[in-house]
Amino acid sequence: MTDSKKVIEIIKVMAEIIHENAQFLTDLDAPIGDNDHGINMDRGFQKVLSDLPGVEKDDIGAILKKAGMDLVSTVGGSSGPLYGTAFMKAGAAVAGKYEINASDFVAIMEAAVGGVQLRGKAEKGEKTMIDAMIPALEAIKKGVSEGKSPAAFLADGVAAAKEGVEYTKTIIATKGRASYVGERSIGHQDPGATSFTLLLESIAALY
Amino acid sequence: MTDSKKVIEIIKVMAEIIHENAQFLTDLDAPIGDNDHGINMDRGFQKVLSDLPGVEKDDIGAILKKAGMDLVSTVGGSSGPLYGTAFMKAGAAVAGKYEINASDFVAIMEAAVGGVQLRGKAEKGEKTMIDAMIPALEAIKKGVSEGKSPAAFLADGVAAAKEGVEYTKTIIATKGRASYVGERSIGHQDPGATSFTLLLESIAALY
Amino acid sequence: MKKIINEASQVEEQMVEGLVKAYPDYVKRIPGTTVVVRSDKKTGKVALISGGGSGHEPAHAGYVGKGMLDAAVAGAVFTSPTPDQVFEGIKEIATDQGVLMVVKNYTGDVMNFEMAADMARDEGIKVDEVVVNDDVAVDGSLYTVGRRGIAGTVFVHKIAGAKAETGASLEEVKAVAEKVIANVRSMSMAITPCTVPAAGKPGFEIADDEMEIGIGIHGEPGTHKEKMQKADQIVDQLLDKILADIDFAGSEVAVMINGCGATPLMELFVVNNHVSDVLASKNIKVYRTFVGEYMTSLEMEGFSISLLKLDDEMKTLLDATADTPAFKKL
Amino acid sequence: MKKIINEASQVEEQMVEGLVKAYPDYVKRIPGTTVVVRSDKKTGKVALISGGGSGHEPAHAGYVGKGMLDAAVAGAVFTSPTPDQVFEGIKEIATDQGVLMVVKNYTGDVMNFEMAADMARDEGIKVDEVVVNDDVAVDGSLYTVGRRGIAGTVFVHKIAGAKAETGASLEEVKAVAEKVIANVRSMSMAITPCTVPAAGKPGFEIADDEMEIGIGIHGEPGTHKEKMQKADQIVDQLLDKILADIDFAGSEVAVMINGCGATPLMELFVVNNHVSDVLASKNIKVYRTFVGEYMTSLEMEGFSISLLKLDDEMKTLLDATADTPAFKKL
Ligand SMILES: Nc1ncnc2c1ncn2[C@@H]1O[C@H](COP(=O)(O)OP(=O)(O)O)[C@@H](O)[C@H]1O
Ligand SMILES: Nc1ncnc2c1ncn2[C@@H]1O[C@H](COP(=O)(O)OP(=O)(O)O)[C@@H](O)[C@H]1O
Ligand SMILES: [Mg+2]
Ligand SMILES: [Mg+2]
Ligand SMILES: [Mg+2]
Ligand SMILES: [Mg+2]
Repeated sequence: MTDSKKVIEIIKVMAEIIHENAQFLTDLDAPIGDNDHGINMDRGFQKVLSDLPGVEKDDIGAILKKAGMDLVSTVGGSSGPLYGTAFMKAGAAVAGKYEINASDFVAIMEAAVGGVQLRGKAEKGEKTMIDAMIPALEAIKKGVSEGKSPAAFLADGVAAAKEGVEYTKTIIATKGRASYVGERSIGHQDPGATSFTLLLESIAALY
Repeated sequence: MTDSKKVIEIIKVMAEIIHENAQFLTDLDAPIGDNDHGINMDRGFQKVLSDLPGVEKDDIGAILKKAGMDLVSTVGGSSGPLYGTAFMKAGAAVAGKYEINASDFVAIMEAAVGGVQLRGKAEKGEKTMIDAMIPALEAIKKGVSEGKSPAAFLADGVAAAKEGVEYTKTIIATKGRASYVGERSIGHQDPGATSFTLLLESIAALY
Repeated sequence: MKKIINEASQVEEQMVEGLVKAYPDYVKRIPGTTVVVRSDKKTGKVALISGGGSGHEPAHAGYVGKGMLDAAVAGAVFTSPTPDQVFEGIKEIATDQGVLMVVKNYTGDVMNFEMAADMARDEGIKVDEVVVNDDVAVDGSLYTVGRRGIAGTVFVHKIAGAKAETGASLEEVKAVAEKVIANVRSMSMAITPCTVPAAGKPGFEIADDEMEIGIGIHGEPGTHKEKMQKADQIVDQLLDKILADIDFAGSEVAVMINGCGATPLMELFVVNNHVSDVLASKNIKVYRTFVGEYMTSLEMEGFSISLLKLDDEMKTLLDATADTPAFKKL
Repeated sequence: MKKIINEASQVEEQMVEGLVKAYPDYVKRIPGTTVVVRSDKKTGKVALISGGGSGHEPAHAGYVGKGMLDAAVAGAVFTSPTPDQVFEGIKEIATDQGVLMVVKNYTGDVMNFEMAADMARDEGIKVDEVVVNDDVAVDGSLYTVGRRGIAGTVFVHKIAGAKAETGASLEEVKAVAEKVIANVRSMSMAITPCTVPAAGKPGFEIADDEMEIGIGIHGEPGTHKEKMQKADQIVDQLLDKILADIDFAGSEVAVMINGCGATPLMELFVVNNHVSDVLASKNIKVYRTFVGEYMTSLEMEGFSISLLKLDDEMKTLLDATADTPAFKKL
């Protein structure tokens, strides 16, 4: 499905899409958070981008791990440790591999979601990125098990993530900063769920 | 021309007119001063007003002196010592008198202007209350020397004071707070010259 | 956005530089980091580290010095610092007695500091932490993330810092820090929002006759909006919530009236006037009062009230000598 | 006008009350006045009194205490106090060594303080005065009222206060105060106006892309408006004026970066970062730096830079112990 080179390409697209949406993500964070999610993510992915030349020859596991470490050390806030851990765990899941297939991709996604839950202890329904990640993971798993093409199962994943984002509008946050505004969080979509969806779209864009 | 009772009445009118014009005087002080002249004057004349019952039986000199002391102890800023001294010196000029005539009134005005100049060291043309006071004093003196009625020479005084106020619009301040804004003071009338004119109008209103 | 800055992207860097250049006798920067440490490392005591996003000045770097913190780590504006930065700070200040991290209870802060602690433990450094959660605006029982840490954190710095200075063990310093945390409660309000430089627009909008009650310290909206009220009524509302959370009656307290950044000191004193009267009327004795800017949110206009219920140990430690750029006690 | 106050007419009263209730161990109020004095009268030394309008908090009451002022007199907001109030203060603190008045150079302040001095002299009290005029925005030669007194006044309080504490004579304390005045220069700018509570509207209007240069401390407009610039350029402009007024090259200076009331401390540090660099480049050695709110104008957003050229005596006195609510030196 994917080699190291393509992973590098995907990460470039991620950085680009996050950069383009930085203001949008920050604006989403204003009413229910602290007005910085896009700024944080953009800072992180710019660092990841600038470090790509150094890992171009590495295996996919190493590339993802480096991205995770960069995110941990530049994003800060909640999303830094969460996305950072997600990428690092994803890297560990495919350590040493220069080429991955669909079931490796499922392993990556499972490791990423597991990493976020390990750090953040959020379940579905708490209005976090988890509400986009878990549905996306399930849709991708289903698609892969049905033998769908990467383009098809990634599209399923994106659709599920987007539904997850919509769902976050309907619920009260009980994790993260949005929990502080209580009922006022209803009607607003979660910035982290949104950024996750953008990242997944970045992958899908290359299939 | 005037007995103690009438002086009391005049001071009441002064307090009323200053109160009505407090916002106006403060607004005049904003562009070239510190946005407080009306507040200061109003605070002072309200105190003078509240102390009038205690001096009703006194001579005119004592009434004016008490007003001056009240102004000194409540107005603050520049106008407090200036108007306070003006009233105190005016009181000294007619000490012991229960009834004053036109030439006493001239003495009162001369003492008041002298008091302001003693304290503030301003000459004509420095954009202060002096620019209304000196023309008014001269007009009143002239009127009295021509044997005009109080109503007539007071009207002359008011007209001259108003011209003085107009004149302050055309000059750069070299005394008081307005001097700090330099050229920017041009086009604005002096708050203190304006309040003096209102006080003189308060006297004229009762003749 | 009108701010006295250069590029928005340089603001954290230039702030840290401006601070260490102002107070070289107190603090220095670990080169290549946003970590500020005491200019003379103090050994033979537990070392204290705290931090958080920038934009809360003088917190936290202003509290580095004798009797308070050994290091402060600054993240981007309102964004918790990253683990590697915290780790650099821990390494620099670590003593044989160990390191105590004073963390404010935010998901991001807790995760980043704990990751740093893991890194330090891997290198054999003894690290422990306390998590400050003094803000009664957000109820700990309803929302699983619990109460936030706000201005009351400064009392933890002061008292735990004084305890560490006595040469107490990590366990003892941690215990007194936790005692402060258990006994301090705060609540905030604001009448204007603030603007993260890199975001370029305010965190919330608010009408000319409205205020936000229960705000945090990151420019985020509060628990609810209300019609603007007089200072005394606002104080009553905040104090009601604080006093409902712990029973302060009959005890001695330290009071902090903290300005959020743009509040005139005059208004903070007007606030303290009523706070003082209300406490007296409820038989709560004020032992010490602190009025000023201790934990700000950029140019937000508003204030928080913190009450710390004191015992003899905390009184002694609160009164102990402290000499830092932003908090001094003779 | 959105302010955290009760009635606008009560704001000065409640501010003074809130302050003395916050710091009873430092200060008390002379009943029936707006005069704040040291809670324990210090005899055997020259007594220092200062004051001015309210709205400059922590000036001046925040500087009453050991090593600085013995009394501070607060007028209405931005309005010089009246002679009777100043007189009450003088009477209360007067010692055999005499009283020094530290007056800022405004027509109103000078007249009111001098009237008070006359009243005190009539009662046989030895009183002298110094008039602070550090503001280079307004040129002393062009306008006969001379330069204004602004944040540099705090250096006069500190250094003359320390001198008085040594038991020096009135002549000696006055001499060192005048030395400070001769060697201190300041300049301010603002990006927002402020609103006198009783006036209800701001002292000037300013566009979103403009700043006022050369403002005073009473919310009055400055010498001119300009397009908003970056912090470093603003610093260059203010420093140019200050450095043109006295030759500081080769000397040691104390620096004060003073916030006008609503300026985030973060921005003041960004300012200090460049001030520090410029001074270094001009061979001016920074001996001490003070960054914070020392002489404010309600909720105005802006800052002033003050430079004081030091000699050995001033250095020693600047570093002497001070213990007041708003200025402490260990
Ligand atoms: N415990 C958690 N588990 C999973 N995701 C979380 C958790 N807490 C916060 N998040 C995510 O982090 C996002 C906010 O990220 P960001 O704004 O960068 O951090 P901060 O809240 O520290 O400012 C939220 O929108 C949410 O999706
Ligand atoms: N030296 C002076 N001589 C005469 N009048 C003066 C002098 N200085 C100021 N004034 C008057 O005082 C007025 C300002 O009064 P006010 O606003 O109450 O005091 P302040 O300037 O202290 O705020 C000015 O408009 C001017 O007329
Ligand atoms: Mg955020
Ligand atoms: Mg005025
Ligand atoms: Mg954040
Ligand atoms: Mg005034």
